[in-house]
Amino acid sequence: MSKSKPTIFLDPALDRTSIATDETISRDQLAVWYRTMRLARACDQKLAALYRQGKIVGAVYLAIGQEAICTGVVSLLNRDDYFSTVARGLAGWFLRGVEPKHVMARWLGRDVPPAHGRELGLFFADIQQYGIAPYHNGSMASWIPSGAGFALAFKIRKQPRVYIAFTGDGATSPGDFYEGLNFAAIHKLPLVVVVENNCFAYSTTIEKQMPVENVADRAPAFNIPSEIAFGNDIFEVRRVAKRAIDYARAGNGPYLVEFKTFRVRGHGEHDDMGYVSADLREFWEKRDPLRLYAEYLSGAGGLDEAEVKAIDDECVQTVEDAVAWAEAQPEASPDSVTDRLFAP
Amino acid sequence: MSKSKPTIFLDPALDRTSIATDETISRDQLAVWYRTMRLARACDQKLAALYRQGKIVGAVYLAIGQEAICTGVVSLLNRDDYFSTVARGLAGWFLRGVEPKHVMARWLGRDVPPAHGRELGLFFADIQQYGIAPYHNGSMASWIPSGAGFALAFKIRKQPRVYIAFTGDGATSPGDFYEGLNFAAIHKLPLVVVVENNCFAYSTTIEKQMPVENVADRAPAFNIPSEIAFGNDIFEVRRVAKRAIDYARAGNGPYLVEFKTFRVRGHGEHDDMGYVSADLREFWEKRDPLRLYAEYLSGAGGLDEAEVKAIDDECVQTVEDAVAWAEAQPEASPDSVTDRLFAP
Amino acid sequence: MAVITYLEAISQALRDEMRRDENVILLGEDIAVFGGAFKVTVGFLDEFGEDRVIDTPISESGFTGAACGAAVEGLRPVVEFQFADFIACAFDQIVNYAAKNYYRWGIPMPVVFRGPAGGGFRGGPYHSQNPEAWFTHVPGLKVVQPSTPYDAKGLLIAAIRDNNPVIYFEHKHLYRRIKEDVPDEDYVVPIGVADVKREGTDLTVVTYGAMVHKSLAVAERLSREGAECEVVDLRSLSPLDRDTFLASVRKTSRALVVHEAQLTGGFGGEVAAIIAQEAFDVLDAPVTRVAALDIPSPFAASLEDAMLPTEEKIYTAAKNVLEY
Amino acid sequence: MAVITYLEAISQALRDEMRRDENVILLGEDIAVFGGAFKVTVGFLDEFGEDRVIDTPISESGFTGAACGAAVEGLRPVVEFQFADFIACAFDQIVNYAAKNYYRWGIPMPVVFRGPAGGGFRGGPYHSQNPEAWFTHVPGLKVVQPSTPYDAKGLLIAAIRDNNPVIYFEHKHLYRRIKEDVPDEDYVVPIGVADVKREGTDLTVVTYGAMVHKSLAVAERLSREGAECEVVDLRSLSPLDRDTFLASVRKTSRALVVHEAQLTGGFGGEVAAIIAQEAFDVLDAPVTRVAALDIPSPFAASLEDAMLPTEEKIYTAAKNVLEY
Ligand SMILES: Cc1ncc(C[n+]2csc(CCOP(=O)(O)OP(=O)(O)O)c2C)c(N)n1
Ligand SMILES: Cc1ncc(C[n+]2csc(CCOP(=O)(O)OP(=O)(O)O)c2C)c(N)n1
Ligand SMILES: [Mg+2]
Ligand SMILES: [Mg+2]
Repeated sequence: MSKSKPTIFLDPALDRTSIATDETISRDQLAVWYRTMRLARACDQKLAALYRQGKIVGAVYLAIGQEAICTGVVSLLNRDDYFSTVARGLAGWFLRGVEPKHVMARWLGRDVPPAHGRELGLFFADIQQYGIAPYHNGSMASWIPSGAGFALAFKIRKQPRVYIAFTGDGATSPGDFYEGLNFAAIHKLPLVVVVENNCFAYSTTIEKQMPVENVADRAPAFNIPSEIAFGNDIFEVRRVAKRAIDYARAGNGPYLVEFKTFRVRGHGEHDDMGYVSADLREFWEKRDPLRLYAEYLSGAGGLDEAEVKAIDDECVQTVEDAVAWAEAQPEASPDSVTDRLFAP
Repeated sequence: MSKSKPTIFLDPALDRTSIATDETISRDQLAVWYRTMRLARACDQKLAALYRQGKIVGAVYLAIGQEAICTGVVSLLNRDDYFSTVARGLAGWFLRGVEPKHVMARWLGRDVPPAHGRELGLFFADIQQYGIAPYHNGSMASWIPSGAGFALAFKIRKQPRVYIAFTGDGATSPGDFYEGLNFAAIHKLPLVVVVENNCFAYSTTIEKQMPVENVADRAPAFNIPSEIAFGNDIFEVRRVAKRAIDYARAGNGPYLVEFKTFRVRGHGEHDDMGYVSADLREFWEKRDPLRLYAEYLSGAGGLDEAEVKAIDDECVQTVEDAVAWAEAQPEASPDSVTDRLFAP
Repeated sequence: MAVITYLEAISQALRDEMRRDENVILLGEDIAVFGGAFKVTVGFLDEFGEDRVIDTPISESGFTGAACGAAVEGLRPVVEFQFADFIACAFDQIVNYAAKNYYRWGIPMPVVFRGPAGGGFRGGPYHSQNPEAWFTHVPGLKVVQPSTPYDAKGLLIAAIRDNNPVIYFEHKHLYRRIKEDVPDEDYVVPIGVADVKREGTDLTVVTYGAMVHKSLAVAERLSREGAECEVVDLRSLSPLDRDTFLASVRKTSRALVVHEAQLTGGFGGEVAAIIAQEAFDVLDAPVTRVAALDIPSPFAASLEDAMLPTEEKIYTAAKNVLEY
Repeated sequence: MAVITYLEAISQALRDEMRRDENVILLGEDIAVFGGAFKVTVGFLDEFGEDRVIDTPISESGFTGAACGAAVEGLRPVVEFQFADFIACAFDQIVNYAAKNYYRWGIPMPVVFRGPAGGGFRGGPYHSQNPEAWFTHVPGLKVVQPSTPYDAKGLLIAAIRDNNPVIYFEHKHLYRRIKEDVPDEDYVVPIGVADVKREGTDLTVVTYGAMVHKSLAVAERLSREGAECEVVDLRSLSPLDRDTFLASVRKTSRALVVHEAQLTGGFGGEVAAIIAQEAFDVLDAPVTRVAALDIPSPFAASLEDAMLPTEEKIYTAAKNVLEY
C-alpha cells in the first residue's frame, strides 16, 4: 500500500543533503553534540543486538535517524526547563547528563533508580537530577495535557521556564493532543510541542492518520504559531526550535514545531518494516542526521576525520562498558515489588 | 467577569434585525416551519412552568432562541438522512413528526416509547420512525465519533445519505470532537457538524473554551470547509446548511457550519444566568428567531398577523393538550425496570 | 463549631486549604464565574483569583492530565468533575498516569479529583452514577467517599494534604440534606480509617456514602424490634480498613454489605469476599449484599426507586441475615 | 479439524465471519497494511479491502464511537485495541454509549471490542494489564475471555453474532503457546456459559483466561498428591454463569478463585462473594482468592514474576483450602 507513495518524499524547500550553520559554535561544543548523537546511535545499535540475543525481553524501540531533533532542541534549554520524550529521545537524555550505563541497566531490568526495575528502559523521568518530567508514557498524546500542567505551574509561579513535549506524528491524533494544546493555548502556557514526524505511526502512513499534509497545518485550530523544518539537520533544528522556545518563554503561549524525519528501524525491533518502500529508505539514508553532521564536522566544522572517528570509537566503547556495568547490577529483589506504591 | 465583554456581540457582517429569502417558498411551507419553531417555543415555555411547579424533577434544558437552526437544517434533509441533537433540538424533532404529547410524556417519565421512562425528555432516538439516531448524550462531543460511524456505514454501503451532528460550542472542546471529525475527514464521510454557538457552555464564555474566535477557525485542522452564519435567520440557516449537506452528500467529506445564536434561558432552568450581561440579552432579544420570522411572515411572507397569531395560539393549545395527555399516561412499572438490558 | 451542610463542609475544606496553602488550585467546568454546578465554589474566584480558580473547557482528560502535571511540580490541584459520570472521560489519565506515577518514578503527585456522584434525584443514566468500583481496582489511587459533613470536611482536607492522587466521591443527594455540627478549625479525617457510625452486637452493616444514612435508619428500626446493628462506614475504599469491619464481624458474626452502586462487580463484592474469607470461622450467616440493580440508572421516579437500594430492601436483607 | 494456535483461532473466527457476513468490518491501529501488532489480521486487507479492514489513527475513543454508530446502522464492527491497556482511552464511549444504548432506546448495537490483555512477557505497566473488572461492573456489556483455541474461536463468533456490545479479552501470553484441535467449520461457544475444564471432587477452582492453564497444572500436581480439583473456566464474566460454579462448589464444598488481574476490586471478589453467599451452607473452608499483587505491572522479570499469580501461589492456596 504505502509502496505506491509518490516519489517526492519531502518538500523540496526542506530537503538537503548537506548542512551548515551561521551560528558561531566552538569546536568543543560541536563535538559535544556529535558525541551525544553518536552515543545515542551506538546505544540503539547495541540495544538491537541485545534484543536479538534475547537479553532484552519484551521489545526495544530505537531512535536511529532521529537523533538530531532532541539533541538540537535540548541543546537550547535552560537547566530548569523540563522536557519529556516519547520513545525516541535517548540523545536528549544524554545531553542532560543521563549515563548510558544507567540506560542499559534499566533496559535490562536492573535495580537502578529511578525505576528500580518497574519501567522499561524506553521511559525515563527524573526531575531533580535531569529535569526530565514524569508523564504518562502509555497512551499516546497523554503527555500533552500534563505538559500543559507543568507549564501552568511555571506560569502561575511566574517562572520563565518552558516545557518541551516531544511527540510523534501518530501521537497527534488522540483527543489528548487537542485537549492539552487547547488548554495551553487558552492560558498562553509555555509549552512547546516538538513533533517528530517520521513518516509513520507504527505502520500507518500520514494519510491514514490525518486529513492534512502536515501536523503543523493543525496549528490554526489552536491559534498558535507553527513551523515545519527538516529534522535531520541539527543546525536547522536549533534555529527553528530557538524561535519556539523564546516565544513560549516570553509568555506568548504554546508553539508547535514539526520536524520531518524518518524512523530508520521498525516501530520496534520486532517489526520488519515490510510496509516501507526501498525508495523511501534510500532517500532518507542519504539524509541520515549523523552522516550529515559528520560531514559538516570534518569539513567546515574544523574537526578532522580522525577526530570524528575517535568520537565514534569512544561511543562504541562507552556503550560496551555500559552494558558490562549494567549486566553486573543486581535485578530488583522480588521482595521490593510492593514497595513505593504510595508516597508518604 | 463575562460582563466585561466587548459591546460588539456579533460580527457586523452576520448581524441582522430583519430577514428575507430569495428562495421561492410556498406560504404553506413557510407556515409549517413557523409552526414547528413556535411549537418548540411553546413546549419549552411549558416545560419551564412544569419545572417551576415541581412536576418535572431533576432539571429542564430549553432551546429558546435557537429554534431556527435545527428547523432550517432539518428542513433540508431527506427522510433517510439521520441527525442527532444535543439538548436544544426540539424543533428538529417536531419537523420530523415527533409529537409534543410524547415529548411531554417522556419529560414526565411516563411509560411511552422508545425510552419507557429510562431517559430524560431531553434526549430522543428513534431511527425507524424518525431517523433520529441513538448516540451517547452523556459526555459532550461523544456523538461526533458515532456520527462518523453512521456516516461510515452510509459510505461503505454507497448510500447518498448524510448525518447531521448538532453540537454546542462547548461540545467542541472535548477530544472526541477532534477524534471523530478527524476520522470523518480522513475517510471523507458524509458528516455535517452543525455548531450552535450560543455564546456559552453553561456559564463558560467562548474565550475560556477556545483560543480561537470561532469554532469554524478550527476547520483547517481537519482540512474541511466551514462557514459561519447567523443562526437566528431560518433562511440563512437553510442557505448555508444546504451547501454543507450537498457537499457531504456528494461524497466530498465532512463540512462544519457554525451558527451564531444565543441561549435565551439559563443552561437549565435552575440557572439564573447571573453571568450574562443585560446588554447581551437585550442584543439578542431584538434578534429572536421567532420574532424575526414572524415579522417576515406577516410582511413579505404573505401571511397576515391574524394567521400568525392563529398558529401561535394553536401551538399553545397543542402543548396544553400534550401535557394533559402525558399526565394521563401511566408511569413505567417498577417491574419493568430490568427489562431490555440486552438485545435478543 | 457550627451546624453546616455536607456541601458547606466541602466548600469550607476547600476554602480553608486554599487560604492555608497557596499551592492549592482548583480546576473544573463552571467553577469560577458560576461557582460550580452545585455552587460549592461560590466566591472562590473573587477571593483567590483566576490563576487559582480555573474555569476549564469541557476537556476532562485534558484538565485532569494538566492537574496531574501541575501536581508533580508541587501544586496541589483539586479537580472538580461537574458530575462524577464524566470522570469516564478522564479515565486514562487517572488510571494510567496518576495511579502509576509514583510506583514508576517515586515522584509524588498530590492531586484530588472530586466527583459529585450518586442518584436519587431523577438525573437519568448520565447524572446518577456511582463509579467508585472503576477505581478501587486500580493500585496507586486512593478512593474516599464521605457520608457526613464532618467526614466530608476532614477527608477532603486529608485528601488535599495527601501526596497521592485521591478520588473523592461526594454524594449529590447528601449535599443539602445532611447537616451537623462541624468544627470551624481545620482537622483531618485520616484516609484509610473506617468509622463505626453505630455500635451493635447482632449484625455488622458495612457501607459508605449515602447508604450510611439508609443503613442507620434501618438499624433504628431493627433496634426497635430488638436487634442491634453495628454500622461501619468505610469512608475510605482504598486503602481499605479491613481491621475495623473484620473486628465488628468477629463480634456480631453476621454481615451485610450495602452500597448504592450496582451489585455486580461493585466494591461490595470485595468487602464481602474479604469477610467471607477472613471471618469464615465466626460467620453464622452468609455475607449478604444489597446494592442497586444491574442496569443503567433510569430517569423515571418509579424506575429509579426500583433500581436503587431502599431502606426496605436493606431491612429485608438484614432480617434475612439476622434470622438465618 | 486442525491443530491451531489460540491466535490462529481468533484469526479464523474473524475471517470466517467476514466471509459469511459482509456487514462485519474491522477497525484498529495497524490492522490492515501491517496485519495487526500481533498479526491476527494478516492478509485481511487483501481479501476484504480497505472498506472493511480499516487502519485507524491513534484515536481509541474516536474509532470506538464510530464503530458503535456503524453498529447501530447494521454493520457488525470488530474493533481491535492494539493492547487492551488502551481501552482506557475509549472508556467513556464503551461504558456510556455502548453499554447504555439498548436499555435507553431498545436499538441493538452489535459491536465487538478485542483487547489483547495480560502479562508475563515483560511488557511493563502499559502493555500487561487485565482490565476486565472495569467492565464487569457496567450493566449492558458482555465480557468474555477465552482460555483455549476452541473457546477463542467459538466465543469470537458468538460475540460477532451477538446483538450487544461484547468485550473480548484475549490473552497475549496464550497467542502462540496454546494449540489444540479446532473444527474447521464455524461453531459458537455460547456467551454466558462456563466450562468445566477438569472434573474433580475435592476443590473447585473458578478461573478464566491464562490462569486456566496454571490452575490445570496445579490440579494435576494435586491429583498426584491425591486431591482432585474441578477447574471451572468461566469464559464469560458478563453474563456470569453462576449455576455452573455453584453446582461445582456444592459438590466439592471448597472453592478457590484465581485470576491474573490484581486482587483488590478484581472480578474474583464478585465470584467469591457469590459463592460465599449462595453456597454458605456447604462450604468447608473459606473461599480463597489468588490474584496479582495490588501494584501496577512492573517490567523486570524478577518483579513481574513476583507480582503475577504463579502455579506455586495457586498450589499453596489450594493446599490451604484443602487442608482447612
Ligand atoms: C492510545 C494509544 N494507542 C496505541 C498505542 C500503541 N502505540 C505505541 S507507539 C504507536 C505509534 C506511535 O507513532 P508516532 O506517534 O508517530 O511515534 P513514532 O513511533 O513514529 O516515534 C502506537 C500505535 C499507544 N501507545 N497509545
Ligand atoms: C464530558 C462532559 N462534561 C461535562 C458535561 C456537563 N455539561 C452538560 S452541557 C454542558 C455545556 C455544554 O455547552 P454547549 O456545548 O455550548 O451547549 P449548550 O448548552 O450551550 O447548548 C456541560 C458542561 C457533559 N455533558 N459532558
Ligand atoms: Mg511516527
Ligand atoms: Mg453553548
